[in-house]
Amino acid sequence: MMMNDMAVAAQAAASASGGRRIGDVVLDLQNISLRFGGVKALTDISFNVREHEIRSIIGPNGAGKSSMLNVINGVYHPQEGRILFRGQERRKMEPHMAATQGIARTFQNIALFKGMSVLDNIMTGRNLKMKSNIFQQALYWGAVQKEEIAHREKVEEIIDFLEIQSVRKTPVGQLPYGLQKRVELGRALAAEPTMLLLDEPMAGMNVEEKQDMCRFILDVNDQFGTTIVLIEHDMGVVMDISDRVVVLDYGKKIGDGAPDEVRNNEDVIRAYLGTSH
Amino acid sequence: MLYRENGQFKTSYAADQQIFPILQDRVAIGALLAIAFVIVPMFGSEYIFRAILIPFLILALAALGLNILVGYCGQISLGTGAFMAVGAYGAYNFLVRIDGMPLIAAMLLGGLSATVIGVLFGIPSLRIKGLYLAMATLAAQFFTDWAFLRIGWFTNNSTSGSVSVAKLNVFGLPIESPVAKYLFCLVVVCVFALMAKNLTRSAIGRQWMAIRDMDVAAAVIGIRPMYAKLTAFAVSSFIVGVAGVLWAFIHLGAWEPAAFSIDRSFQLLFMVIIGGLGSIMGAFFGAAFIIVLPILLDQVPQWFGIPLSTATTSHLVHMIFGALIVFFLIVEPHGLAKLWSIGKQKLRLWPFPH
Amino acid sequence: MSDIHGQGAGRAGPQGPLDTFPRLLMHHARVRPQRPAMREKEYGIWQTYDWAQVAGNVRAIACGLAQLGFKRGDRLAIVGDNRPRLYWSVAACQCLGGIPVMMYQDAVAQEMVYVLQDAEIKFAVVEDQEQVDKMLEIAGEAPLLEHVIYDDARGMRHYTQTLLMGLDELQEMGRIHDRNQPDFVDREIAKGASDDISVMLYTSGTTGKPKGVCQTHAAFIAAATGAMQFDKLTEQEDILSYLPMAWVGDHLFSFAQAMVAGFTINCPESAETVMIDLREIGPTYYFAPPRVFENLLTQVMIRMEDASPLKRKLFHHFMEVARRCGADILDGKPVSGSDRLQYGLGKLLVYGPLKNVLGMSRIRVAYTAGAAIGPDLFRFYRSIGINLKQLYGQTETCAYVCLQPDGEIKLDSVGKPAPFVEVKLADNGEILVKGPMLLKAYYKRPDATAESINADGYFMTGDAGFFDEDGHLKIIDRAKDVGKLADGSMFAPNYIENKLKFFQHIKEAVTFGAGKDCVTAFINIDLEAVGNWAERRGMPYSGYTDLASQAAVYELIRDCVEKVNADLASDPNMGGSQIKRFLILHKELDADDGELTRTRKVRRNFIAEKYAVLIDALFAGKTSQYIETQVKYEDGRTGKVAADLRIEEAKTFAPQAGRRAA
Amino acid sequence: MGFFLETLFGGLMAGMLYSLIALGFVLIYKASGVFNFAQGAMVLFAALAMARFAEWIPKWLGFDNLIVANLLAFVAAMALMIVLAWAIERLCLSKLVNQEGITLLMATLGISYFLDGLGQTLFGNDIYSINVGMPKDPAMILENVFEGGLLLSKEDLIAAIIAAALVALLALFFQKTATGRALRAVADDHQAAQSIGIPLNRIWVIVWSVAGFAALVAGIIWGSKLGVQFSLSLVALKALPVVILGGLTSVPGAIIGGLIIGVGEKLSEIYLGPFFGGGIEIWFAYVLALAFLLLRPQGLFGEKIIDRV
Repeated sequence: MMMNDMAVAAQAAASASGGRRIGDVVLDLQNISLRFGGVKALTDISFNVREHEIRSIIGPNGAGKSSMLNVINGVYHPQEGRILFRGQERRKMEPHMAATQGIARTFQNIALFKGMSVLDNIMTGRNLKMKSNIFQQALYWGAVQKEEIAHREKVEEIIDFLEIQSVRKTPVGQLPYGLQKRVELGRALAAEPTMLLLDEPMAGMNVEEKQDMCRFILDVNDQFGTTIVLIEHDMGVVMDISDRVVVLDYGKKIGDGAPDEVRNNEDVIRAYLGTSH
Repeated sequence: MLYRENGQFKTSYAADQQIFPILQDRVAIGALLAIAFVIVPMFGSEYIFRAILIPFLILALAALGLNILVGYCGQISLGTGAFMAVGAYGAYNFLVRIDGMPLIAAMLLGGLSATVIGVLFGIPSLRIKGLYLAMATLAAQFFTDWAFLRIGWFTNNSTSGSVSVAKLNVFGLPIESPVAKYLFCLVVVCVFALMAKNLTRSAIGRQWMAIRDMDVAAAVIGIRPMYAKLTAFAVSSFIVGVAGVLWAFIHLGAWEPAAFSIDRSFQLLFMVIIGGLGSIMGAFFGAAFIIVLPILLDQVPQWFGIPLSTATTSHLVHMIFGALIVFFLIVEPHGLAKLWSIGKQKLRLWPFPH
Repeated sequence: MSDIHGQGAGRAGPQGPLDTFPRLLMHHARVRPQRPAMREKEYGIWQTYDWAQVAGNVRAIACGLAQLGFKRGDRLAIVGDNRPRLYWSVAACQCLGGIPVMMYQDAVAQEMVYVLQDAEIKFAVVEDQEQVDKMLEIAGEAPLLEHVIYDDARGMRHYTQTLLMGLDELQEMGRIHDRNQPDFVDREIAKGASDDISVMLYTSGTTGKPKGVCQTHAAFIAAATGAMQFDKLTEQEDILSYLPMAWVGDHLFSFAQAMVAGFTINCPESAETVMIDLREIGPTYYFAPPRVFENLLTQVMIRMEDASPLKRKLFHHFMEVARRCGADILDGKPVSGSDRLQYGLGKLLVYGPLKNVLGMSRIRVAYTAGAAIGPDLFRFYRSIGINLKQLYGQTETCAYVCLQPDGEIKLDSVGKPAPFVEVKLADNGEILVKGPMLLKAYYKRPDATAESINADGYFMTGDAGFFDEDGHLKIIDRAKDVGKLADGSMFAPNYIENKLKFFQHIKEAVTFGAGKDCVTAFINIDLEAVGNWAERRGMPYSGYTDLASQAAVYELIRDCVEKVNADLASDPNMGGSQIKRFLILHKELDADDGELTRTRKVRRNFIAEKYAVLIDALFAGKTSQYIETQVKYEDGRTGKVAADLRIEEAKTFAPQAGRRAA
Repeated sequence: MGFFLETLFGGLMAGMLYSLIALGFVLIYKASGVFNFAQGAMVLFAALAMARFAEWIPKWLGFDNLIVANLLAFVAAMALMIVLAWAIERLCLSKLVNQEGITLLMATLGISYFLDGLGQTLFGNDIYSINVGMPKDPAMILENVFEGGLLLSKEDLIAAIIAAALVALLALFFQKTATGRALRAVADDHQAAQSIGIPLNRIWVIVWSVAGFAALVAGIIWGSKLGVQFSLSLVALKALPVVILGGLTSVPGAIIGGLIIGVGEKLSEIYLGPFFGGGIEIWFAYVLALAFLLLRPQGLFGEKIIDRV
């Protein structure tokens, strides 16, 4: 019976992985520096991410948070520093390679495919798992249709998980902002990532939408054991749900640790008081 | 208004994902095909076939191919005429150089030749975007214009690149009469339209659209831009190439490179814009519009007793096309197809406005 | 009763008489195993379960329950939205000879305590985390509760309470058990008897605590069989189940009738998608309280307001045509050729598409009940060709007393006594009914049972009414509510309130006057309809309280009140009870504040007590009155609403003297 | 050697004209992000207007003086180009603000078609001549350096000089005047420019007018040389590779690119053409630009494009 596949799978995953049990370092960033022409976006930043944890990156606007995510998933290439993912040092990195390694992400300014429906957007997230070739697809026979249906089933589970059933066939452009953010999370989840990078998933949301999004993030982390790297402005949310927090300011790391440590770090307090944030 | 959708619920994904999920649409498309395959051949006049239906079908096919590149994958091309020419001359060479080459095989090989050239000129799209890419495709246009005019080998050393084919047949059936030509084109167009639709609703179609809508996000979820773009170029130029074969072999019979000039490229681009970017249906709308408008402009003033010279008509056509392009880009970038789907949505919701 | 029993549920299968629901279920699984029994919109498509699958699942759940220690006669609480697995649980419980107790899923935890205690519930099957939380919250107050089984495991990972179990797990357990003892369920089913209690439904009760109405298999099967014969229902029907499972109407239509006739139940995806799902399924058989029909019509009218002038004109023109001849055409009465032609055109241009958008294209029979339906509203649906009919019944009578026969539709009657049912009127006008569908008893309330069934075996409905010349029953009001004004003229508050509520701008009304010298009324405006009306006039307002206090709104409502007065004046029985003064309440009456029942009936006495100061002011002839009221918000917080309410007079008319009704 | 230099000079002169047209592209692209495919149609339109006004104005006003006629025709044609610029801004561009580059490109294709049709409807579709008194006879120079000297067309020489002057003028306009600075500000950041009070719409009208002016001059030069006819609008297609080569946003790039293309085209035709069967002029520029594009996508002098995510 399919209606509880996801839940059953989740239970299985939980008993295997131990759910929220935080594991070893999976991503290790060492002395990362990134420049655009003469502008220094990141300077000598090191931190790591452990398996299954929720790791937040905070900092004032322009601190280099988004650049950090872009470095992690290969959109930007830092001029200096080493990145180790699951113990392997990365050399040449393209964004789609990050995806094949199980890293998915959402964007600060929603980057959905505007011309497609919610369903198709999330289906696109599964493209790496689709194996049929272009000739089979042109005929749309047998195997291709079966494949489409198999992936549709997975996507429907995500739609159910994110409670967006009523809009599944709506073009994403017509959705309100909060729902678009959810769809984007859905697209990232469709890839069944082991690490999820979320760039301000709650920006511009009202309290209720934020609560929903928090619940989804925690559920993802909890049920699928997904490691989450999160950028978020809402300090309440960050302190509530993060295991560890790293603080950036002007492209430099000024704090790193558990939420309570960071909250009491003087540099951090200064950075936050010093800006109009 | 005509829709009765109650009870048309889907109990399987296969039913939900079919091309026309609504019964009334299936009936309509069935009726349309019946008319096209049965009624029209019974009653159409030679003029209708030669001047309207055959060019309409072939240009619709070319526009379909172009739409895959421009409308679905978001890569511009100003060299569609070149890819048609490659198809046409490619097929011609296969036909005259290999004895007993069947027409359909020649046609597909022509399409493949266009694919090769299309991918070649599509390679720059990996590094360059938009305007710059338009340049690359223009280069293809000018290069092939020149090559077929000047390189004798392509045209079997005929003067001024003019060549001709005759006595075409498919499986022993002669493709000589207008009706036969029409039916042949119709079958080819239907098959390609179906395959194009299948591609656009499968994984590859979603990859194209993802690249079109937001290429960085597409890459981040694991879509290889190179694969997506080059397949779009390949599929697009294959279809365009086949259309070129039809245009040359079936419609013209004898042709020279000028039949595939830059004007043809622009004309096809206009069809796609007016018909609707990113829509299979749009290609047909666009082609119909561009075929029918000049004929109307030619005929209608005569009915009212206003004589217009051929030149004036052609200038008017230019102006109207130009104005319409701008109009559609401003008001409805998804063209006639979008207007059609809005109309359909209205019918489904009738009598409510929304 | 036995002869009726013979008629009603006399069908027999090869395995014996089909006189209990489990036997019916197994019968369908044998004779039509491949027919769809249930569909549920889930994961984007209509997941379909045929009768064989349903029977298999029911067996599994039954076995699982039995393994947990569920015994014959135990009560099983069912809490949740209309989900297939909850219906299966009902059937599974019946297989074991248990009694499913249907509970309203939108009740707050504290309201559930009473039912859990009253019915001494040990087992509960609930829909999801939300309901589990409620159960856990009150588990201390209901110490008998041993097992809470949840359908949807979403969010349940970290619940470690020992009384919790997933329905999946239960079913899995049951399946193994069923495999090991394949005749266990059949033996249990064979033990069942038709006069066993098949279900307990709680009456919301306008006064006092809710009572558990115990209905037998025979009662519901008789009601369902009668209705099936009456409307010629077949296994081909589709019905959309979206009304609360705890409501007798849903139990009759979605459970009992489907079990008897073998048709298909369709469960919507979620509360937000009901309209979409309705459109997709296009039920052939449909049941809804008047409120639903009313909301639909309001939406139709509001959406049409935005249409282009041409479309609007077309719409109104053809609606006029429909009003003129639509109902007659539906009833098969003679209609002039030109009207017929116009109606045909209208069907193509307006009615057909409209029904399509509403999801009503395929409806063969639709019923409404539970409250009086406005004549305009009723006529609207019939005139566009929807065979909407009224029925009359109570929880105690399986919602089955009177039905309107096809072709004999009257706007203000509830039809003729249904098959197997006997109806008579007491001297005071109270409606008394007898038949196989009567309740067996109120649970643990012999006093109440004795009070409601008289010595001759008639159930006293508590409603007052009369038969018209064609033998159709007309309902006036609750018998106990029918009172007299000081001058002795008859005062039927519900009757007047219903007339008021038929206006789209009025959502609720409460009238007072028993023993007084005139009639007065509280009005609740309909925020959506009046809000829309105000927006079209460019009147700004900040919310319900503000809108309700505006002079223009008072004018609007006064107009409605005066129309009702004119209507009353023309009725010889009611002419004396016209409304003299009224006010518009500063807040909406709300079930959360105890002012309405969960089925949204007015709790007259509670309101009279709570707003005594307003009533005094109305009868004292004051022009305004200050009031402060506590309200409960959706999130459970409380707050205060205060306002200085205006009291206005309405014009009354001279009552028509003359003919008295029979 | 003499032949080589002749070819070289011929190429440089043609290149100067390419530069002129390319400058029109660059101006508009810098200020509004529009890749103006209609530049060629504008050249045709302006040349048609010039040719026919020079013919009509003496008739309307009843005089017969070539210089006055040309002067008046020039003024009238320029006025028409300004009206055109205004109409394009008002009816088309202002409604496509913030659209993607491709959309704008396709819009200018539409404009181009429209102008082709309009120009020929208004002014006729025959071949017309523009006679601004350019000397038609060739000139021999450097006779004492080479044997046989260099044979140059005076017309080309004058045209090149005019074009060079104009290019210099426009470059100055861009670098030194207030309007020019405003233009550059707009080019850098539309919103920022608007927020400091630069009226975007007016800037665009000015830019399109200036581009119209460049088109008019190019039209006159080309028209007097080859006659005014439809093929004139294709000349602009030749200028496209120039812009790509030089970089879309660079004025010096347009100038140098024009010269490179002009020279490359002529030299390749002479020295490479025979190997390919001749006529390679029409695609050589494109292939050159394309090859260049792959190596340096932003062009010779263009700014590097960074995709911000």
